Amino acid sequence: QGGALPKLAVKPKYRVCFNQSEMDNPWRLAQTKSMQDEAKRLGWTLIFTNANGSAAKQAADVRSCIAQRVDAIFLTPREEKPLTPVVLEAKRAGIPLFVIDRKVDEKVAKPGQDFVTFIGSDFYQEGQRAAEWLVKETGGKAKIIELQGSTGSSPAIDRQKGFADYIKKYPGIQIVASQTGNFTRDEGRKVMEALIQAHPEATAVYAHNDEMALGAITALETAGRKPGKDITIVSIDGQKSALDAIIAGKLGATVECNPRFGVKAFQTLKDYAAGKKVAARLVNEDRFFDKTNAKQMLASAF
Amino acid sequence: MAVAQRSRTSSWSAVLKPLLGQGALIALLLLVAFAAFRYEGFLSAYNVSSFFRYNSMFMLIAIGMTFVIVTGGIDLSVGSVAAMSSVIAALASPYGLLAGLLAGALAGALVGLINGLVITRLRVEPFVATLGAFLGARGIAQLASRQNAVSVDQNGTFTKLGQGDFLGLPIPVVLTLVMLATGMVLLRYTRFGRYALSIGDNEDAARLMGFNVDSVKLGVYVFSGLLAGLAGVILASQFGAGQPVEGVGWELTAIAGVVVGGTLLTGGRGSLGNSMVGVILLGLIFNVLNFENGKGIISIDVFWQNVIRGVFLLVVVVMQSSRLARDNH
Amino acid sequence: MMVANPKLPVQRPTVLLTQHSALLALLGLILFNILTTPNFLTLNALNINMTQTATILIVAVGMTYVIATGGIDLSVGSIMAISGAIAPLLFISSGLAPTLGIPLAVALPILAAGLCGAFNGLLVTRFHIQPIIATLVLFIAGRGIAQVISGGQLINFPDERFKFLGTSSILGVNIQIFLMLIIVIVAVWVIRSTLFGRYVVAVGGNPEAARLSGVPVVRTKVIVYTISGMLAGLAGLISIAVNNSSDANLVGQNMELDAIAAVAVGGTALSGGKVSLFGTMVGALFIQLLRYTLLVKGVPDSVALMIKAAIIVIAVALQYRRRK
Amino acid sequence: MTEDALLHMSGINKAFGGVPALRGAHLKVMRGAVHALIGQNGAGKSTLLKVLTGAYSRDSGEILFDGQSVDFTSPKQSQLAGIATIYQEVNLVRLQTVAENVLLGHEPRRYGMIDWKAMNAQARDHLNKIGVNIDVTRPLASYSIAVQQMVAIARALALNAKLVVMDEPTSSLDEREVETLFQVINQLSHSGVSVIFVSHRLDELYAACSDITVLRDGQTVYEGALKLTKLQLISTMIGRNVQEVATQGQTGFVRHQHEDEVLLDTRQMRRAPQVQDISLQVRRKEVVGIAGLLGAGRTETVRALFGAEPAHAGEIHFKNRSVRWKTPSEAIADGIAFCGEDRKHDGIIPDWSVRENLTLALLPRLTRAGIVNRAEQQRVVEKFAERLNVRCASYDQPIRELSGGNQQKVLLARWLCMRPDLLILDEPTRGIDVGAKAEIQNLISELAGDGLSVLMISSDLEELIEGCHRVTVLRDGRTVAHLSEKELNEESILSAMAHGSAADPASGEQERVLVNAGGTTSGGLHDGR
Ligand SMILES: Nc1ncnc2c1ncn2[C@@H]1O[C@H](COP(=O)(O)OP(=O)(O)OP(=O)(O)O)[C@@H](O)[C@H]1O
Ligand SMILES: Nc1ncnc2c1ncn2[C@@H]1O[C@H](COP(=O)(O)OP(=O)(O)OP(=O)(O)O)[C@@H](O)[C@H]1O
Ligand SMILES: O[C@@H]1[C@@H](O)[C@H](O)OC[C@H]1O
Ligand SMILES: [Mg+2]
Ligand SMILES: [Mg+2]
Repeated sequence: QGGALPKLAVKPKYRVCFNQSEMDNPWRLAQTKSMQDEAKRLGWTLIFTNANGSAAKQAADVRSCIAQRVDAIFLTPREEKPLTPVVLEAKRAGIPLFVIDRKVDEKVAKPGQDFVTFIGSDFYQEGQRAAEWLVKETGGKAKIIELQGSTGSSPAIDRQKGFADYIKKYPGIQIVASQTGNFTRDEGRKVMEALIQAHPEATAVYAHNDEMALGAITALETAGRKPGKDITIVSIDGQKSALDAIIAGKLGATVECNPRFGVKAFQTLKDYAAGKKVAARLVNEDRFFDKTNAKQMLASAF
Repeated sequence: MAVAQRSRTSSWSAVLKPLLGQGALIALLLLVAFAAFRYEGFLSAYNVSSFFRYNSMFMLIAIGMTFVIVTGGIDLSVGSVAAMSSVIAALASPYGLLAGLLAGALAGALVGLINGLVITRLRVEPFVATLGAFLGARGIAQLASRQNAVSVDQNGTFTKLGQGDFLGLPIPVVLTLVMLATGMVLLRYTRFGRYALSIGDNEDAARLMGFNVDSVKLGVYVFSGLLAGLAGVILASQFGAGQPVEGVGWELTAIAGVVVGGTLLTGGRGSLGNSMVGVILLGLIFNVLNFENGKGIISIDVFWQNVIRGVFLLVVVVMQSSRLARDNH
Repeated sequence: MMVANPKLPVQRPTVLLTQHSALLALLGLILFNILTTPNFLTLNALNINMTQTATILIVAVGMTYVIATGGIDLSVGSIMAISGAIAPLLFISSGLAPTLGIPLAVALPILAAGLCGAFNGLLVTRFHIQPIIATLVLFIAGRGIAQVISGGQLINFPDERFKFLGTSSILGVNIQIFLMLIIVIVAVWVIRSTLFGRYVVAVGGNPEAARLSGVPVVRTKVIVYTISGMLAGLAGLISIAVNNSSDANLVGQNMELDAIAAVAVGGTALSGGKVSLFGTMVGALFIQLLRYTLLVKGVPDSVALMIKAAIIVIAVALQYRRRK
Repeated sequence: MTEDALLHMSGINKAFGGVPALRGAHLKVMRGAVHALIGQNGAGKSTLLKVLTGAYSRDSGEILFDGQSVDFTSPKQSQLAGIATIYQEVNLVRLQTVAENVLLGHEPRRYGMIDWKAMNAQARDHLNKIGVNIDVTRPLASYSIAVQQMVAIARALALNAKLVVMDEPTSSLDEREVETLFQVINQLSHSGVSVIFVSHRLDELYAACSDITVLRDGQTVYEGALKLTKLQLISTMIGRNVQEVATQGQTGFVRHQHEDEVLLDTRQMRRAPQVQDISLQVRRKEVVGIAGLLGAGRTETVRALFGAEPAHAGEIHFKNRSVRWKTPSEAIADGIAFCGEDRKHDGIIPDWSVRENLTLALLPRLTRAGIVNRAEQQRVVEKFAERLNVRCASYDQPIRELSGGNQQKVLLARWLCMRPDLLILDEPTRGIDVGAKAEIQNLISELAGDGLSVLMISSDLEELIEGCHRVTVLRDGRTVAHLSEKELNEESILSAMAHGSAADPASGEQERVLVNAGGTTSGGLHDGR
């Protein structure tokens, strides 16, 4: 699509949209809170919409923001492809748009060209970092149960792929079972209860997020296993309760996926309005938590 | 239908009858008037057309759902079917607009056919039969898409279906209007429609009157599946992707829309026009909430939004039901 | 005149067989697992399957009552979330002594859940709103209410005292299983032997006939929805106790579908007037074991959905065959 | 003669779950004949007819129709072959308009679309032919059972069938409608159409039918020309000798002396629009009848009394107390029982057993501390089911499997076992065979002797005249006459029903009773306003 990015005037206060995809896990709650807190601090008007897990609804929400002629839109897309058309629509309507956390289809809508920038983590890399730690921790020998995120969501897809690609080189590492736990603690627990029953030989767990890992810990303990001792667990997100579990010696490690976008996102908007050069991709520098640093980092985790 | 038997309409209520049972319409008009007055840009061409572009999917589904409900049945599978059809349409989209359209719609109709067969041949209650399809179609959607959204052909004509205009109207809206008109004619002027109503009213009687009850039911579920399939086609085309995980809860939206419009779930009665009013009303509350947030005055707390939606539904159905009750006494 | 001879034992194969078809399916699934699933015949496997059934079954018992009156309750999941959101307020943030806080944290949420159910019942009876829509109101708003109560935050329980509802055991039997069995037994007895139970079924069988025969239709329905609410409330407490955390956004999600499926597979007609609580129990166990089986067999989600669909439909279809 | 037979059913067997309902039954109907089919409740009449129309499949036997061996597997097929059927329970679609009910399945169409105008016109025509003049664009549910029955008849006639099957078409009709119907049947028969006619009102048969088939216990026990006397018919039907039957008399009523104490007293009771101004009294041990034309508001009156649709105004005194029951349970608690006219809709709980249906209203009294006493329940059931000769395979049988008449007996038993002070009956003996009818009437008399008061709506004038101490006549929702025992005869009731002066003449303006005799002889009775 042709044309330059829409301009944004310098103003003391802006009216901006934040189009959230769903509000059903701690990660999303933290993300929303961070956006709201920053808007409040700056005194801007933040129009918050919640798509309740529907990409189509989220697109409709973006459109209702366009209809209100807001100054800018922050979109944290539920899915890549379905949200791409409205990104282009915002551009046509002359409203600068920022994509955060998950991506849109960058073959169709290009950052720095069709929307201002992408700010977020690299899910594929998260999967790789988890794998890297697990390989090291287990000395290259592990039978893994994988708890996947919500079927079809991009973090689930990328985290699975990143992990799988990394362990290919290690024949001693194999995944014995892989099922979805829908990113939730309850399902993570239930699925683990069943899987550990059928696969008592498992020596490690890879969970696509902390919530499922925490559920798995409960399940393993009920089954008489000792998480952290006879079974190694790694996950992603880096939330406080996960760090607590690391400190308690139950969780091995977690890759940070920081949901606190507020400061960074709003600063980027100001930079953009001021005419500063904004990179097309702003990849978060995420930390890595294990027993060596969990205690120190606890306060700063979300 | 305890009330129906004893209902005897006096001349007084005969005059008021056209107004009764229109709680939803009244609520809709009030809401639109309120929003138009309060929010800038609410009645802008952009907002109106994008509202209908999106809600046309629910309107399509509600047309089919009305038919199903009129027979005393229910179709829980529509959301999954729309997702499944969006994937199939996306997969077929490289072969052109028509291919995508037909593939999606027919896939939906096929699930409808299976629903109908399970209900009429195996005598499984509609609730359970379509609950099966609700799970099964989701499985097919995930299988066909390999659990990931499927891009539609970006260069072809398929995206026009969801994103283009025809005679100044969004194409999804045109399609919806065509299906609505078809549905209205079917319901009022064809045997199929009249039989559908009769079956919902008294299935035994319909059988004894010599109708082929099973084929009418079959037709109704095929129609519902077809429309859900069409909604899936619009979904794929409008958002550029087949979406295996979309459509969650759409069945409840459609059912609620139909009921808010004043149709009884016990069957035998139903109005497509009212169902459209119901669906639009339920969709509008989201739009209005978004605009209200934009006022920045009482920025509605995230979680209160669900409460407000529920209360809104409550108010509308109470309005509607007290009118219906009055109508029946 | 050929008058009935009530002493003659008459074949009434209907009741037994409808229950048998679900039971046969369950037994078949158990056999399949015994033959093919390693470690299936362990106490642990039994424990897992029973505890995972507990919340579904407890909710499904209430659902069976509601369905018996010709209604349906979509709000159970949200009510679970509400009760799950209230409990931690009482034993964590209220500052009450645990001896008081914990019992209150059990009693008050269930009471609140009962109120939610009564509200449903009121909509259905006084406002003549069709059950599916009446309960859709709380299905939507209820989760919002739970979120408002908890501020939407996932609440982790610092102490483990509330865990007793999830993991403690009485005479070696997990408390969930214990509760579940007691509830089923009481529910069966109530339906079979009490006036209220008979009224529940009469209301579903022919509401107008029941009303004209002096059955307090309104009261019966309100009580039934209240019971369904309270049982959902209890299930909500169990659910948060097991996870040692409460997440208003997720507790009880999709519970209505599981519960309704259990009722339907168990042979209770969704049109009301016929009940089989034993069937509901079999149905709930069957659905749980099916899920377990598909999980441990590593069946991918997509295929698992299709298998589940087929099996539920077939199980219900078989009942019809046998009924004919 | 066989070549003249339009229908020949032979050796028909049909069992329900192992219990035989038909055992080698046969039925032969000549062309142009009006053929009576009779038998006690549960003899198998409806089953035989449903086997014929394909609503039920038969276990064995042969059916020849119009010279061909047929095997209809659905009502649709028999309809296409030229058999039009009015089933015992009015089987129409209540929410659709009257016009649709008449013509569904053969609607007039233009360009493939239903032509509503033509449909309404045609339906009006068909109804006019049987003397019914009502608004055909209104939903069927807004009319009483009787009107609905007329609509069902119009529907059957509209089908232009070779054979019209009528399973108790007259059970809800009053005499004038019956008369009109007979005229229509006559015309049909003249034009070569055959009619099968089921009725428990034996007198009717003589007026309408030429041939007769008698069923007993699923077997054909008599067939031939209708030359038997009524007594002979009854004895064939119930399988006892004529003397035995003769001693039973016509109706089973015995009039006991009533007391003077007024039990129920209503003054100017009103519930618009059907109940305008009702004042009536019932004394202890008295049997009071309510008469009125179709739509006079009899049903609405008793329902208002009972609290089913409570009265809006007026006074009701019961046992010298002023009462206003707002729900049936309040009325029941005070000692009232009410057995309604629409058994399917507000009587039976279809899936429940005979036992449970019978004791439904009594349940609270069978309950101690919330728990139902089953032994006591069983005793009550045995006593009353035997008393009323309920015919069923067992008391655990679902009531929907019973014949219509037996269902009615169970419902009566439901109320009789309550031992109420006042029993309200709306068409209590509708669809009940002569033998059972006498038994029921007997029972009513006996209970009245024991102290029960009865308020009884009946379209059967004979029943009113023989059974009641007094008859209150309603018209347009008002009480227009109270006829004492001495004044009770057919003429006085009929004339009060039709001409009785309503207190407020303005009420005549209301478009109410729209059923008229459509130019037939008795039309005068209907334009009393
Ligand atoms: N669907 C059914 N299931 C089981 N038994 C049935 C069913 N229908 C009828 N029967 C039994 O068959 C017998 C004949 O019933 P049917 O209805 O034919 O009697 P009928 O002669 O029409 O009586 P009525 O005069 O009371 O209408 C009865 O004993 C009845 O209980
Ligand atoms: N406007 C009207 N036009 C035609 N019929 C009417 C009208 N209003 C009432 N009716 C008829 O009059 C009847 C009055 O009620 P009700 O049933 O109490 O009469 P009823 O005397 O008990 O007659 P039935 O013998 O049908 O029981 C209604 O059933 C209805 O069919
Ligand atoms: O783990 C997170 C997941 O819970 C959320 O839904 O999406 C972003 C992820 O990083
Ligand atoms: Mg019969
Ligand atoms: Mg009447």
